[in-house]
Amino acid sequence: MLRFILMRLGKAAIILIAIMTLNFFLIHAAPGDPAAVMAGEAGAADAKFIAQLREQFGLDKPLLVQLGIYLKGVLQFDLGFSYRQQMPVSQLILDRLPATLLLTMTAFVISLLLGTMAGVLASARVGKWSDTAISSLALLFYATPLYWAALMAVLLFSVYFNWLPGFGYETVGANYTGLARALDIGRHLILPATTLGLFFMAVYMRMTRASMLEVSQLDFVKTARAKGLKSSIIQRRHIFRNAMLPVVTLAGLQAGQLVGGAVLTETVFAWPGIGRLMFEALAQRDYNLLLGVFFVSAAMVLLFNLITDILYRFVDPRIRVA
Amino acid sequence: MADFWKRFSRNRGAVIGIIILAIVVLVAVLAPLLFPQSPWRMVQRPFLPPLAMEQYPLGTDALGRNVISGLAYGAQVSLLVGLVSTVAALLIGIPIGALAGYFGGWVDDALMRFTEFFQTVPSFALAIVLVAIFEPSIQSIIAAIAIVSWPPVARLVRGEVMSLRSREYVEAAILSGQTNLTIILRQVLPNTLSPIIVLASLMVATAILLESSLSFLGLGDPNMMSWGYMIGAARTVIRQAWWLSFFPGVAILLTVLALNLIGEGLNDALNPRLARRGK
Amino acid sequence: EPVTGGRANVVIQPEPPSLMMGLVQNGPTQMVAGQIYEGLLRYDQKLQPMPQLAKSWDVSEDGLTYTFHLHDNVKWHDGKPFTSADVVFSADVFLRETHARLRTSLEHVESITAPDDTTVIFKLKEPFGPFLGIFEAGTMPMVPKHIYEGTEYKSNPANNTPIGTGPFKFKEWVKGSHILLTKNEDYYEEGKPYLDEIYWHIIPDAASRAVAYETGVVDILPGGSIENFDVQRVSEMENTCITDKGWEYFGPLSWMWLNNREGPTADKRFRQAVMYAMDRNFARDALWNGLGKVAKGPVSSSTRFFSDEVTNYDYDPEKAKALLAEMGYKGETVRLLPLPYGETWQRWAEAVKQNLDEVGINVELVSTDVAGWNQKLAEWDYDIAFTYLYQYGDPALGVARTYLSTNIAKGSQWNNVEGYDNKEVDALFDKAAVAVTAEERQKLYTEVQQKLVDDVPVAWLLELGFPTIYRCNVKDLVTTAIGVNDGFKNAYIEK
Amino acid sequence: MMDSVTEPVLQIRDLKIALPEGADRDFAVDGVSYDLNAGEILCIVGESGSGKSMSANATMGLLPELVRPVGGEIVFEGKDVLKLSDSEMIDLRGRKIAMIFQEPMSALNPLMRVEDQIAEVFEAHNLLTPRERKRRAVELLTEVGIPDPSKAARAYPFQLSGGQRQRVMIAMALALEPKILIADEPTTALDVTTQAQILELIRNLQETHGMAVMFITHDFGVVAEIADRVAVMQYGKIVESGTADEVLDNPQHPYTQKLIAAIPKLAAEPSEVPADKAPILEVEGLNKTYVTGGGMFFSNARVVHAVNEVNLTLREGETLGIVGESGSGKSSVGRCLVRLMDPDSGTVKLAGQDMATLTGSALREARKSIQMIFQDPYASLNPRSKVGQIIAEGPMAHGVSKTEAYSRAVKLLELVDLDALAIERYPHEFSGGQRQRIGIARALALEPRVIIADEAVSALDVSIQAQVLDLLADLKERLNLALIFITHDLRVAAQICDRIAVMQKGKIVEMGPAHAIFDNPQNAYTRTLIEAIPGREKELAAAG
Ligand SMILES: Nc1ncnc2c1ncn2[C@@H]1O[C@H](COP(=O)(O)OP(=O)(O)OP(=O)(O)O)[C@@H](O)[C@H]1O
Ligand SMILES: Nc1ncnc2c1ncn2[C@@H]1O[C@H](COP(=O)(O)OP(=O)(O)OP(=O)(O)O)[C@@H](O)[C@H]1O
Ligand SMILES: [Mg+2]
Ligand SMILES: [Mg+2]
Repeated sequence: MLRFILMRLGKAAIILIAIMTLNFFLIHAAPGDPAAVMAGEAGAADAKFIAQLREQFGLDKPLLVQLGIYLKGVLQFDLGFSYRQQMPVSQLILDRLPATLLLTMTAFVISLLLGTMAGVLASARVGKWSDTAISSLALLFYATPLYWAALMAVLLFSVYFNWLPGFGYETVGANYTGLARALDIGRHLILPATTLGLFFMAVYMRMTRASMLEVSQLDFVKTARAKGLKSSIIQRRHIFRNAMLPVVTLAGLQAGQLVGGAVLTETVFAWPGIGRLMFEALAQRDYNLLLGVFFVSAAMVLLFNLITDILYRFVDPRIRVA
Repeated sequence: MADFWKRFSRNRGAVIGIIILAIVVLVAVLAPLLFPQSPWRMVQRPFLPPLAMEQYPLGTDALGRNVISGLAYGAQVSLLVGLVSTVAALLIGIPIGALAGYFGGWVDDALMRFTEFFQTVPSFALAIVLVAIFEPSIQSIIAAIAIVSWPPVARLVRGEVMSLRSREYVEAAILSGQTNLTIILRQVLPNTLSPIIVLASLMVATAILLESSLSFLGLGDPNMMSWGYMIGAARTVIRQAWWLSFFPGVAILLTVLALNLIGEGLNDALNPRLARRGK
Repeated sequence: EPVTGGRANVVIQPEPPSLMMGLVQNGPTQMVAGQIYEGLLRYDQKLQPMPQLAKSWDVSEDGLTYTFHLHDNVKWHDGKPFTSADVVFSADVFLRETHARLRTSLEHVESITAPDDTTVIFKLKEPFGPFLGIFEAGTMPMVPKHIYEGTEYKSNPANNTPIGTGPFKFKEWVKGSHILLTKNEDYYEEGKPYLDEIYWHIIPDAASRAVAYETGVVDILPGGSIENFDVQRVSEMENTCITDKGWEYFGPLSWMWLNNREGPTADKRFRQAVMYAMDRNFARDALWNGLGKVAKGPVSSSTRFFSDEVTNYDYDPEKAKALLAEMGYKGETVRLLPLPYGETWQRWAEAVKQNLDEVGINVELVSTDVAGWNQKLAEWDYDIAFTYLYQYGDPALGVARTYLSTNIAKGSQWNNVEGYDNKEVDALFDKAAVAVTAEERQKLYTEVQQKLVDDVPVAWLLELGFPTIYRCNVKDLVTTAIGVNDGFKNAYIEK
Repeated sequence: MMDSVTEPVLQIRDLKIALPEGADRDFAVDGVSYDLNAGEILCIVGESGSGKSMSANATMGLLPELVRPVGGEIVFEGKDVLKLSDSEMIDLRGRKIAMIFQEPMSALNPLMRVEDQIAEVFEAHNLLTPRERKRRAVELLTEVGIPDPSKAARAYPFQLSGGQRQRVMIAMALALEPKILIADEPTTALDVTTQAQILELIRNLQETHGMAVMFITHDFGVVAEIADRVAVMQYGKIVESGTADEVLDNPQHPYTQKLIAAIPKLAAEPSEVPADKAPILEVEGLNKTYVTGGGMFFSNARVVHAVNEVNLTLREGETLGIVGESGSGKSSVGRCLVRLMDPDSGTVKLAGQDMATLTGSALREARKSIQMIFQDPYASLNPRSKVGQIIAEGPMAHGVSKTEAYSRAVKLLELVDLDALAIERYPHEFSGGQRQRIGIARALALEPRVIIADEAVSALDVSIQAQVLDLLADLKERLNLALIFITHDLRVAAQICDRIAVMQKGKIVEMGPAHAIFDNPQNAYTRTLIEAIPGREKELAAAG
């Protein structure tokens, strides 16, 4: 097992370097550069000034040399410096990462739990009205544009009812500590996490339902029934566990995308996360920062691929030995 | 085929989906006849509420443009984006998946690593980057959506092809002297069609949502009236003019819903195991 | 009577990249860091200089020597004393390297010297009319010599904990969330500031910012923080005041670059047709909520030496069509670049496109993000492009740069981007900059305004109004020509 | 044991089971009545789809969705099972009536250990403590004769062979000593030797536990081997029933007669081996080894020597049978011969030309003369191609014009007794036997000289199987084909082959004329194989 993990990590490192190289060229293909953007913001700049900035940022070197410098840094666990924000990229990312992870993990867990639960419920009552209701609701969640739902949620719960804070990570300036702070953050989390979770909840629900129905047709379920097991036990022990295999795959895929997957939600809810950081970095052509975010995101994806595989081995004995 | 339609039409949801989609398509096609004036034209005072004037049943927007005309023309763009990007994604994903699945070995390995790359950057983020690089225009948006949505196609096709590859009829085709290309095209791919069709119907829906999300972030084609654009533009005035985001929102919702229902209907109709049940 | 104590909650948009005002001078940086850093002078809303770090100043008869007398009890936020050496370092060394706008103005300066700890002398090469106008915090912020001298300015870690002399000190910055400034207890002006702390809330979505004000999370919405469409609704709320003052120094003027080099826009008649085709009153009312003024010409009405004795371009599509017919415009497509700064600008471009369509001009909108927009302008790759620029109170500082033929150069979008080349105009601007008396300057600037308005090198749109919205119990917030940017020095909250 | 005076433990009266709309007929089971007596084995026989499983499933209350009993009753212990409440039914299952299924591969939950799956039976009926359950599980596994039962208990299903899995199923069914055991084709998926073992096991257990067994099968050999009484089903009805001897020896109903007549006779006719004919296929030193699992550096890979130094010669017009139990490497040899798979070493000479060295178009050309008929008539035809296209594709790939290829296809269809109109239809519109004919027509389309038939009739019902075998024999005669006939069914081999090669673990252990192999097997393995043929003893007894 350990050897398996080490092998996979080694492979992942190589893939990561390839990915970063591709990303590097991708990002540099975009028009404009950070020097022009920064000069622009100063409200005045001549060509000489901009050239001076470029030199400072190392943008005057040939692209391949820049790539070499960047990759060398990455190999030494240095993601470079953001000249625009005047901070090391790693620090900028680490500052934002917790907020994003909190948001996306919460949404992830909510959607996974509620989605599979609803899916199981619907599959147990397939054809009945509760199945129709759950399925329709899921379809609705799936089809509603995320940002629209987000705006509506803010209007409803934040402005009209004033129940929940509509934006931000915590009550700024309240200086809560300990439990009070956790509760405060929790309140801020509700709206964004729910809106973000809706879509995936729908996806998990549908997948679970379909998978449960599929598995329930398999022969071993008939065997279980022939043993005289109660249908609740059959559902849980036989159908559910087997039906979860594809869901685990999907969940692994989603978990990997958690880092950058919440641009819209973070924007609407003023959530100080990585998604927004990435969007801003892109707008300002903050190359190092953008690459850094991509790096972290790619690393997350690869990590979660690995975790999924390990999990799979855990769930499915067939893979464990093969 | 007739059998298929019979099965399909047994699914009430799918029929509703088809009807909704037909209406949307009709509106999109007939938009220039229904509303001869450009949807960008400022025709009345801004923020005219719905039903206030007969000619403008859904009101006007922040510049006094006719909302219902925008919806009709928006249907064109949204459907165009949805369909073309899906077709493009299929055109990329199917060959890659088919080659990887059919030949296996290092071909498979290389193609799958390549596919993985597109999945390491979150798809929405990648779409944003691509649109920013190529500058927002209908072509670049379609391209970006296609580029971020083909990997699942490739994976699906690969899986299907791998399982079909060892089917006896494929081996029979090999023995009968057909070339690999013929076998892939004639024996293998046609049999992966049903899961692809089902996936495609969902991808059209996702593409419409993706375009609208891009538009929302200001990365839409400024010369094209789309539903996403309408919602994005209405965001800032959501408080004084609810109808500006409501109607396009509902339009997106209905279309996506319709495509989903159709997809599910196809899924059921094409699934032999489910075919026998349900009336 | 001013009340001591309390906290201000303010919206800041977008999040500033940095608070080190000597290095970064974009809008949000100036607004937050304007409370931390100070210049030698401030300006009232008539653009008259007021003391700041300099308690008084003299100008020699010939207009070549400016002597500033500094307060003697000023301390940096880290406790080190502020002296004339800091002024010389800031102006002559630091900002000459980092401050793009100031370094152009400083080209008129022969030398900067400090005869003693509280005196600084600027010697000019030749008279420069607007010289007294370059000493506010955003234009010439004082930076601490003891921290920056001999270091790599851009990557100095101290940039993250800015040290200034201003009424507020930097306390914390949670990226993406908020910035906290606290009262400078050792401030050199007795009793000031009144507030204990300022929270700057970072909220990226405009609608959410309005919600933040409505739900009482923030009390102050500086100009431009919420979409114009929301201004009326929000300003009608209880206990809410609104002012469009505090932008006099900037005099933001919007216009469309018209590429004078090639295409239909190279023809003066086409450019005039564009002016007639646009319904600028509609744009102001529908898009800017009725705030701001339709621009007369290149000089904003709040800027010195403004003149309205120029040709009027009222909305007149017929005249536009006639001009187009006369020049023989055959419907070539022109590319229009909107300003990528939010919804209002996007809508405005759509409205203009529609206006132009109606007189028969074929317009294609070309969408870009900020970086692409910068690049396209710097490379002159456009036909028509929206922009707005500040005037800094004096045509020599903020107007001439756009029209001087000597300022035509690729690679920057802050010069003569349109490629307008008129030697007469050049000469008038040059003379006016070095003329000593105000009357003389007025005469020259009036003439140049008339010439420019006839030639339409760019299509002027509106003098923009960026209203500040705040709870009425916040007092004395906007008292100077730069408004909120240095407003918290005097502001207090009535209980 | 054959005293039929015992009380019936289960009485089925006028059972009627309705199928959902759109099924091939209205009633899966239509007015069926029979009794199951204590301590007897009742075999239900009949071809596929005749409703055998349905009546069994109804007894367990395990009918598929939408399939409903609409009439009659099933009386067990004085109560009508069809009217039991859900909880009564659950109580009945496993404890009073137990069931085992056909497919040992999929009938066990792949994610659960064997012992847990057995323990579940006790759990379902709230018996024993968890520890005792595990202990009983091991005891049961011992009883059904699994080697190393305590290890097998800890195993997951995929770690067991098919026969072992079926034993686990049986252990599970026996756990609570039920009164009735229903076995739905429990040996169909197993190879002969394993099948014989399982049948013996069931027989023994039935005797020791005194259960009544309802045994469903379509194989009359199995019936002969195990049955006390027999009921024959056709189209949802019982057409004949009686003791095993009555039905097998003296069938009354024409359908039964037809079925029994279709059973291939075990004795091989001594056929004249055409020794003078030239060899068309010569195989020498063929080897193939599979390595599965194991990445680059780690985990121990599974190595299977599937083909081990195989030598063969096939003459024109000759039929060579390859027999052997499952996994002995029969298919692997076949696939190496047509180069669907590359052998590791050895030569395959087709009419003197070495196939192994060919690639690309030369290989395609050479393959024209060696074609294959596949096992599964469902999987071997592309469901999306019309029959005409399926047959014409091959010639067209070799440059025959479309019209020519299609007219040839029509002729071939006639040759295999199908209507010319069939070219316009899709495979799913044909029955299994007809599809197998289409497969044969396809193989003939390229006018091959050698045909390899890999289990070409194994998936067919006996009656259809007989038709196809006849057809093959006829075609072989008419077209002077050489045939390699791969099968695990020795009866079939006996009927059609001139010579037979017996394979075990990748090696040919014995090869010779068919009658010689059957009458006088030299090799010990061959002997076990022949002894394992179900119904053999009875047949011998009848013959002798
Ligand atoms: N799940 C189902 N839904 C609807 N019809 C079914 C279902 N399963 C079987 N049938 C139909 O019921 C009839 C009897 O099927 P049954 O399974 O009892 O046949 P069988 O004799 O066991 O055949 P086999 O030997 O192939 O197992 C057939 O016509 C079949 O098509
Ligand atoms: N593709 C493969 N990869 C790995 N092992 C294989 C492969 N195909 C067959 N085997 C193994 O090789 C051995 C011989 O297989 P083969 O299919 O030739 O047997 P067979 O005699 O045809 O059996 P059956 O009667 O079940 O069809 C078996 O142990 C099998 O598990
Ligand atoms: Mg059956
Ligand atoms: Mg085989």
